[in-house]
Amino acid sequence: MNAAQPGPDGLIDGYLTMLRIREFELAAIRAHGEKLVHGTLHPYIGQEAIATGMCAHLRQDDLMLSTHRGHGHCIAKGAPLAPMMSELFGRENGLCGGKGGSMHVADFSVGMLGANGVVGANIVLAAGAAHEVKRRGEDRVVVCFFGDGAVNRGPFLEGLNWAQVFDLPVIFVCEDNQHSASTRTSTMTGGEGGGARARSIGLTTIDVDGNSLPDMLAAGKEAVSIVRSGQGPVFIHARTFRVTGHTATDLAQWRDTEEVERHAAADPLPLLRARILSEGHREDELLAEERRVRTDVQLAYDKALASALPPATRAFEDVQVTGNPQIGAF
Amino acid sequence: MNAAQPGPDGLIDGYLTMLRIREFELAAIRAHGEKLVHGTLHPYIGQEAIATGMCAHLRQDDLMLSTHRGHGHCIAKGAPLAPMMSELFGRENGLCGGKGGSMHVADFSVGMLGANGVVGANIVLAAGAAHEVKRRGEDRVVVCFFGDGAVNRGPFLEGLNWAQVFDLPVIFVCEDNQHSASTRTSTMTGGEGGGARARSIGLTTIDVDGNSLPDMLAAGKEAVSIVRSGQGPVFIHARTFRVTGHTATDLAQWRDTEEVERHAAADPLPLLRARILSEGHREDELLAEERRVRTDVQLAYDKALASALPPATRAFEDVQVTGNPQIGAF
Amino acid sequence: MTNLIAMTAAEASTLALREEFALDENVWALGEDIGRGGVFGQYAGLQDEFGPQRVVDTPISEAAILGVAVGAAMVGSRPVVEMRFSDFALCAMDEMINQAAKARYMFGGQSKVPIVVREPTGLWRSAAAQHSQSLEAWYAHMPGLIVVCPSTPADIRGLLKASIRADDPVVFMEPKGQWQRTGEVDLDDQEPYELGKAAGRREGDDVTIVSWSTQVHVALEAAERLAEQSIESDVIDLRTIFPWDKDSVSQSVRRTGRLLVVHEAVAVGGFGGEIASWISEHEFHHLKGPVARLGAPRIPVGYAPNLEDQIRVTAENIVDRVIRMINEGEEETQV
Amino acid sequence: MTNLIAMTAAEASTLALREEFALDENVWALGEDIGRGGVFGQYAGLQDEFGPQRVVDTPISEAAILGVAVGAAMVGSRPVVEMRFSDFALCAMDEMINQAAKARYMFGGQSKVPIVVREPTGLWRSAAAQHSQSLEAWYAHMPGLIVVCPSTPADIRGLLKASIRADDPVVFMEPKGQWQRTGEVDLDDQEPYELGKAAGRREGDDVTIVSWSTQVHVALEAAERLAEQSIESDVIDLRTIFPWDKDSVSQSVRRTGRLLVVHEAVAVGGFGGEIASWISEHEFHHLKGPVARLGAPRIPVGYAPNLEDQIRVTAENIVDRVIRMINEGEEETQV
Ligand SMILES: Cc1ncc(C[n+]2csc(CCOP(=O)(O)OP(=O)(O)O)c2C)c(N)n1
Ligand SMILES: Cc1ncc(C[n+]2csc(CCOP(=O)(O)OP(=O)(O)O)c2C)c(N)n1
Ligand SMILES: [Mg+2]
Ligand SMILES: [Mg+2]
Repeated sequence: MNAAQPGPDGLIDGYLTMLRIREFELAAIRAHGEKLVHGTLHPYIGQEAIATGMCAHLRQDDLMLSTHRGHGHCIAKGAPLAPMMSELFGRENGLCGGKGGSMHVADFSVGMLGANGVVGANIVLAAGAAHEVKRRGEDRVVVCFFGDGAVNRGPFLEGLNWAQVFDLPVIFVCEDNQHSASTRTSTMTGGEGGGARARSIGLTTIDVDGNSLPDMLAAGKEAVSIVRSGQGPVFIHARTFRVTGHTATDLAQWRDTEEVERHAAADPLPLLRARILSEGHREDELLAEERRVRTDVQLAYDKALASALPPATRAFEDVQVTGNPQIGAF
Repeated sequence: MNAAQPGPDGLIDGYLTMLRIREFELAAIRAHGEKLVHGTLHPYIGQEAIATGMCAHLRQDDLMLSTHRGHGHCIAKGAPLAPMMSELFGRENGLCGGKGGSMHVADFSVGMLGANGVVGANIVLAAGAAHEVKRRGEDRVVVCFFGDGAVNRGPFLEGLNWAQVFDLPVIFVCEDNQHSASTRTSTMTGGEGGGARARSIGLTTIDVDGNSLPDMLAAGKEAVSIVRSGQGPVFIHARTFRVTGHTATDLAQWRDTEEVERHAAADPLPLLRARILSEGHREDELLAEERRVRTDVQLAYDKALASALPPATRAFEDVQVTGNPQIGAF
Repeated sequence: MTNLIAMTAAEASTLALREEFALDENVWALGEDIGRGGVFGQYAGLQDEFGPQRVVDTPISEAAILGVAVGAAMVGSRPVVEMRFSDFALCAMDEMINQAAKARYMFGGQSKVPIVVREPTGLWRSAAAQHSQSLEAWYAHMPGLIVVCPSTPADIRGLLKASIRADDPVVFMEPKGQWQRTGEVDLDDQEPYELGKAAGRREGDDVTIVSWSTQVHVALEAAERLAEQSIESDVIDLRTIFPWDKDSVSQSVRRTGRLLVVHEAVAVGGFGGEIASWISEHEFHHLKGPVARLGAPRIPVGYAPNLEDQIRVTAENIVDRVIRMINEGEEETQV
Repeated sequence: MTNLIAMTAAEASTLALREEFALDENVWALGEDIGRGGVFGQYAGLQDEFGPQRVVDTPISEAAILGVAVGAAMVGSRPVVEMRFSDFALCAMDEMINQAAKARYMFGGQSKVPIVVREPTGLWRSAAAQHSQSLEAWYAHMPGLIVVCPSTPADIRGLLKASIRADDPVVFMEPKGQWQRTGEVDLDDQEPYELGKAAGRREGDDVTIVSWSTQVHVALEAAERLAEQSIESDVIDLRTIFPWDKDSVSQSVRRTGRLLVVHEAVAVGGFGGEIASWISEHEFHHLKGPVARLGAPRIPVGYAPNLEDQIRVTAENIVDRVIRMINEGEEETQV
């Protein structure tokens, strides 16, 4: 269990992981405004408890597949901040050498098998990773995060059915933030959503308040214990809210301010902080730890900024082994 | 209501439609053996009550989308036998001019919008047809047949969800013959199958014995009355059995003979015939009507056999309006 | 009479839709988030104007979005399908290829599928490998499909209108990097443009440069630079990839004797190969030297801006290639 | 030492799988109905021999079949994916293109996806429009993919083994019409064949005919007939479409001065265009006349046998085209 992976009951470790994610996202958004981060950025702000509570129970050799909104998953799984930030900056020492960026951030060394730019596509890949884990007779667990919008894509059905039929060690975590881009997901979803669908396919399903770290820790613990002991796939429906717009530049002004304010008030970070203090933790200690997190993130930012761009010739590497193009070949 | 579309309560009309389908299939299988029908042929034998009971309640301007196993649907919707048989023979006067064959048989003039060679693909097309019917404010109904194997394909989820979200006038009929090609479908399906999945998406669901014409007539009636009155989509789960192999040449010898025999004994045609006679219908009259059906099918066969192949130049027609290739152009 | 006004490609798109929506009740649009204008503003205001039955927001269900359009087209309407990024159309390939493209043929002409599948295409500010592809060559290879690759606001308007009125499935691929480029559009000319007709963007007798989509603008920049060296380029914007305007290209090549085909898509297996080999075969004796092609290397699109740049065919690349073509020809005659 | 025995393509397939399964536990196969041998018997007996964990029957879920293979490959195995008909791979195009082909690149080399996606391809006794397509050109255009189009039982065995051992995603397209064709296979030569190497099937100095898959056999038939007229053809079976063996083709063309590319796929936008334009560009001065291509017309495949025949490039078509190429050349030199 490394620093980024707090013990199952460690609210403070969890809080600090959540803060790390939050601060990372804020720094990334700032860098996006500064044109240091390119392309499209989907912040994880407000959903930090989900990745944190889930990943707290994972070993480093457990596997995870993520989405377009993947920074939080990546951090919670234990990826180091500086190479992550470098990746967002498109630098040579980024996790993917600058080839992937925000939407394809990955760190295979900690079992983070990639963010994915195609909604729902990671669900079938996760079933595949779990299929292989089981084929090998290993006790690793695979976790697959996706949004409430993904439950309307075909691979949702195909992947869940596959996991159930082959009785695979995979946890599907639907982060129901109630939105998909500029759409209220409920208006586009028949029936009661992901959980009901998962149940109809035969999966064990857990419904949880994704804004509560303690609840998420409990749900994650239950899911991992079911799955690691070979009792088949689990589906977690985690209710949350997308505090920001869809992307770093989206203001999502069409949303009801009352609703946004109500949910902002349910921001998991300050609530958890208050709870931790109310349980007797000393504020000065917490402040010191918070400072450390902020320093880590600032260091990651500074390091990324100071890092070199990849040499242009790198564009011609890692395409394929057989038939890789020569540098400069058209 | 034409000859092929018996009144909702007409068991005799229904029986004769079922017999028409059965005899057509037997003739087609024979012709396939004689190398008059080409490619792959998927017989509908044993499932005749489903198409018949469902289509009995349809108007000619109602619409239907079918599968690789589509002859029965086509006949029940009212397509004439001779042009159908000609299509299977690949003749000029076939329903599709010999271009489609068994897997693409269609008769748009009776609302039969095509068999489909891709499992599950017709589900999203049917949602589209229904979407347009509703957009126009018409009271037409769309029926979409598919097999139990199709419930594991992505378009099943996407099409059903679409129909539910947009509250469309479409009836999905899952013909659960327990097999998909050489696979027992239950071994590949998580949960309780199509019906449970449809319910989880919010659809009204009807479960019915697809081998019983009276039951299918009742289910079809209920579904059409719900859908035509604008109360949204309906899913019918019709239990049946695939008496033959997957194709005309597949012996499916891997199947348990006990099971095959048990289901052959549940063949809907002789059972229905016995019931009709037991209800007082005169056998000599029935025999006369049965002879007429057999004569019709034989006539269709003879006509197809006597028909010309399409001129080869037809291969270059109907590709597209803009950019259609010239005859002989490579 | 003309009434030219400058507008962006996105505005030209909404203009075309507004005009066609007003003319024909059977025209409607469907796609994710188009009610709030679409990713690039290409549907801005249309849902307010025509209502949610004409501008339909959808679930994230690409297979259904395309499949529903096919089914609806078979029942008589003319749906405009928004795929958001051409890359996501890969989630609906069965619907596009096995259903839309083949229905007319398989059913012996009983059916038609007049849909427009809009696929914003190509590079767009570090969008990386899954949001940057140019796959027009795939569709051009597929019987039943028309493929349109417009490069200017006026063409987006005129060709989108034509695509909506066409009785075939049309893949309409707007260059993602060009949505905010402005160009003049003639408000009074409401006629659709003819599909399959190229546009001459510049005249010259030394070399023919054939291109489409974003690369047309790069080719024109290169042509400017070449003109400074007294090399005059005939720049042809193909506009429609299938059917493509063989006559225009042939006529130009007969005059110039040299052809360079340039596109943003990967060169290997790109549609440039079709044009190059067709012209090589049919105009062989008019060619002063081999037909040349420029396109992307056969690599996925990288995220870091300088990696992404390796995909781009630049004006400099074009200038160099043309000069080499001309020099090679000269060497040849000198020998 | 050789130990040649005659076997069908289907038998060669099971032989290759059996050999690779025995060598490497990480090799396994998945697809619909393969436990009972697969549609063409190309998995016959393997589930009995290696068990249902190595030969995995699947739901009808093409997106999952391919996606699961990608995920499993990322975790270290080498899945052989059965798509049944190449047409159904269209139901898994996102998984193939956006996931399998790009993973290595997007993730900066952290990942590899060593899968073999088997796509039985081409015409097969009136299978009609949705079961007959030849889409190799699509994959050849796509960075990250290897594309193999074998024509004989020995190649199916040797190239399937190589594809399984390759560290890239391979699209392996067996010609559907050839499953029952027999050919000699050397049981003792268990080495995989090299990917990217063409095979010379016949030698000649008058014309180079490049082909692959089913059309190789047609080209050889044409070459026989041409030989009767003292025209000697150099027939090259490309075997791998990407990477394709430029050296072999170039060397042959330098000798013959004439190139005809023949494939079953639609000619417009087919991979023949790539070969033709590449050779036209790079061997221009060795060419006695324009490179010619033969392929299917741009029409869907019809059901009636005589309509289906319109897709086929026949030996007669090839003979005619070659004779025309040679006559045109002669006219030229005579003038
Ligand atoms: C197949 C596909 N369709 C559309 C998109 C564009 N898109 C990116 S994120 C997104 C919304 C996803 O919503 P949800 O799954 O709820 O995730 P969230 O953004 O809320 O985290 C959409 C439509 C995509 N990336 N992939
Ligand atoms: C997408 C797709 N995958 C595979 C096939 C091959 N195939 C044709 S029919 C069939 C079985 C279908 O089973 P089911 O849906 O139960 O219909 P049934 O044949 O029992 O009527 C399969 C796998 C196909 N046509 N399309
Ligand atoms: Mg969401
Ligand atoms: Mg079935």
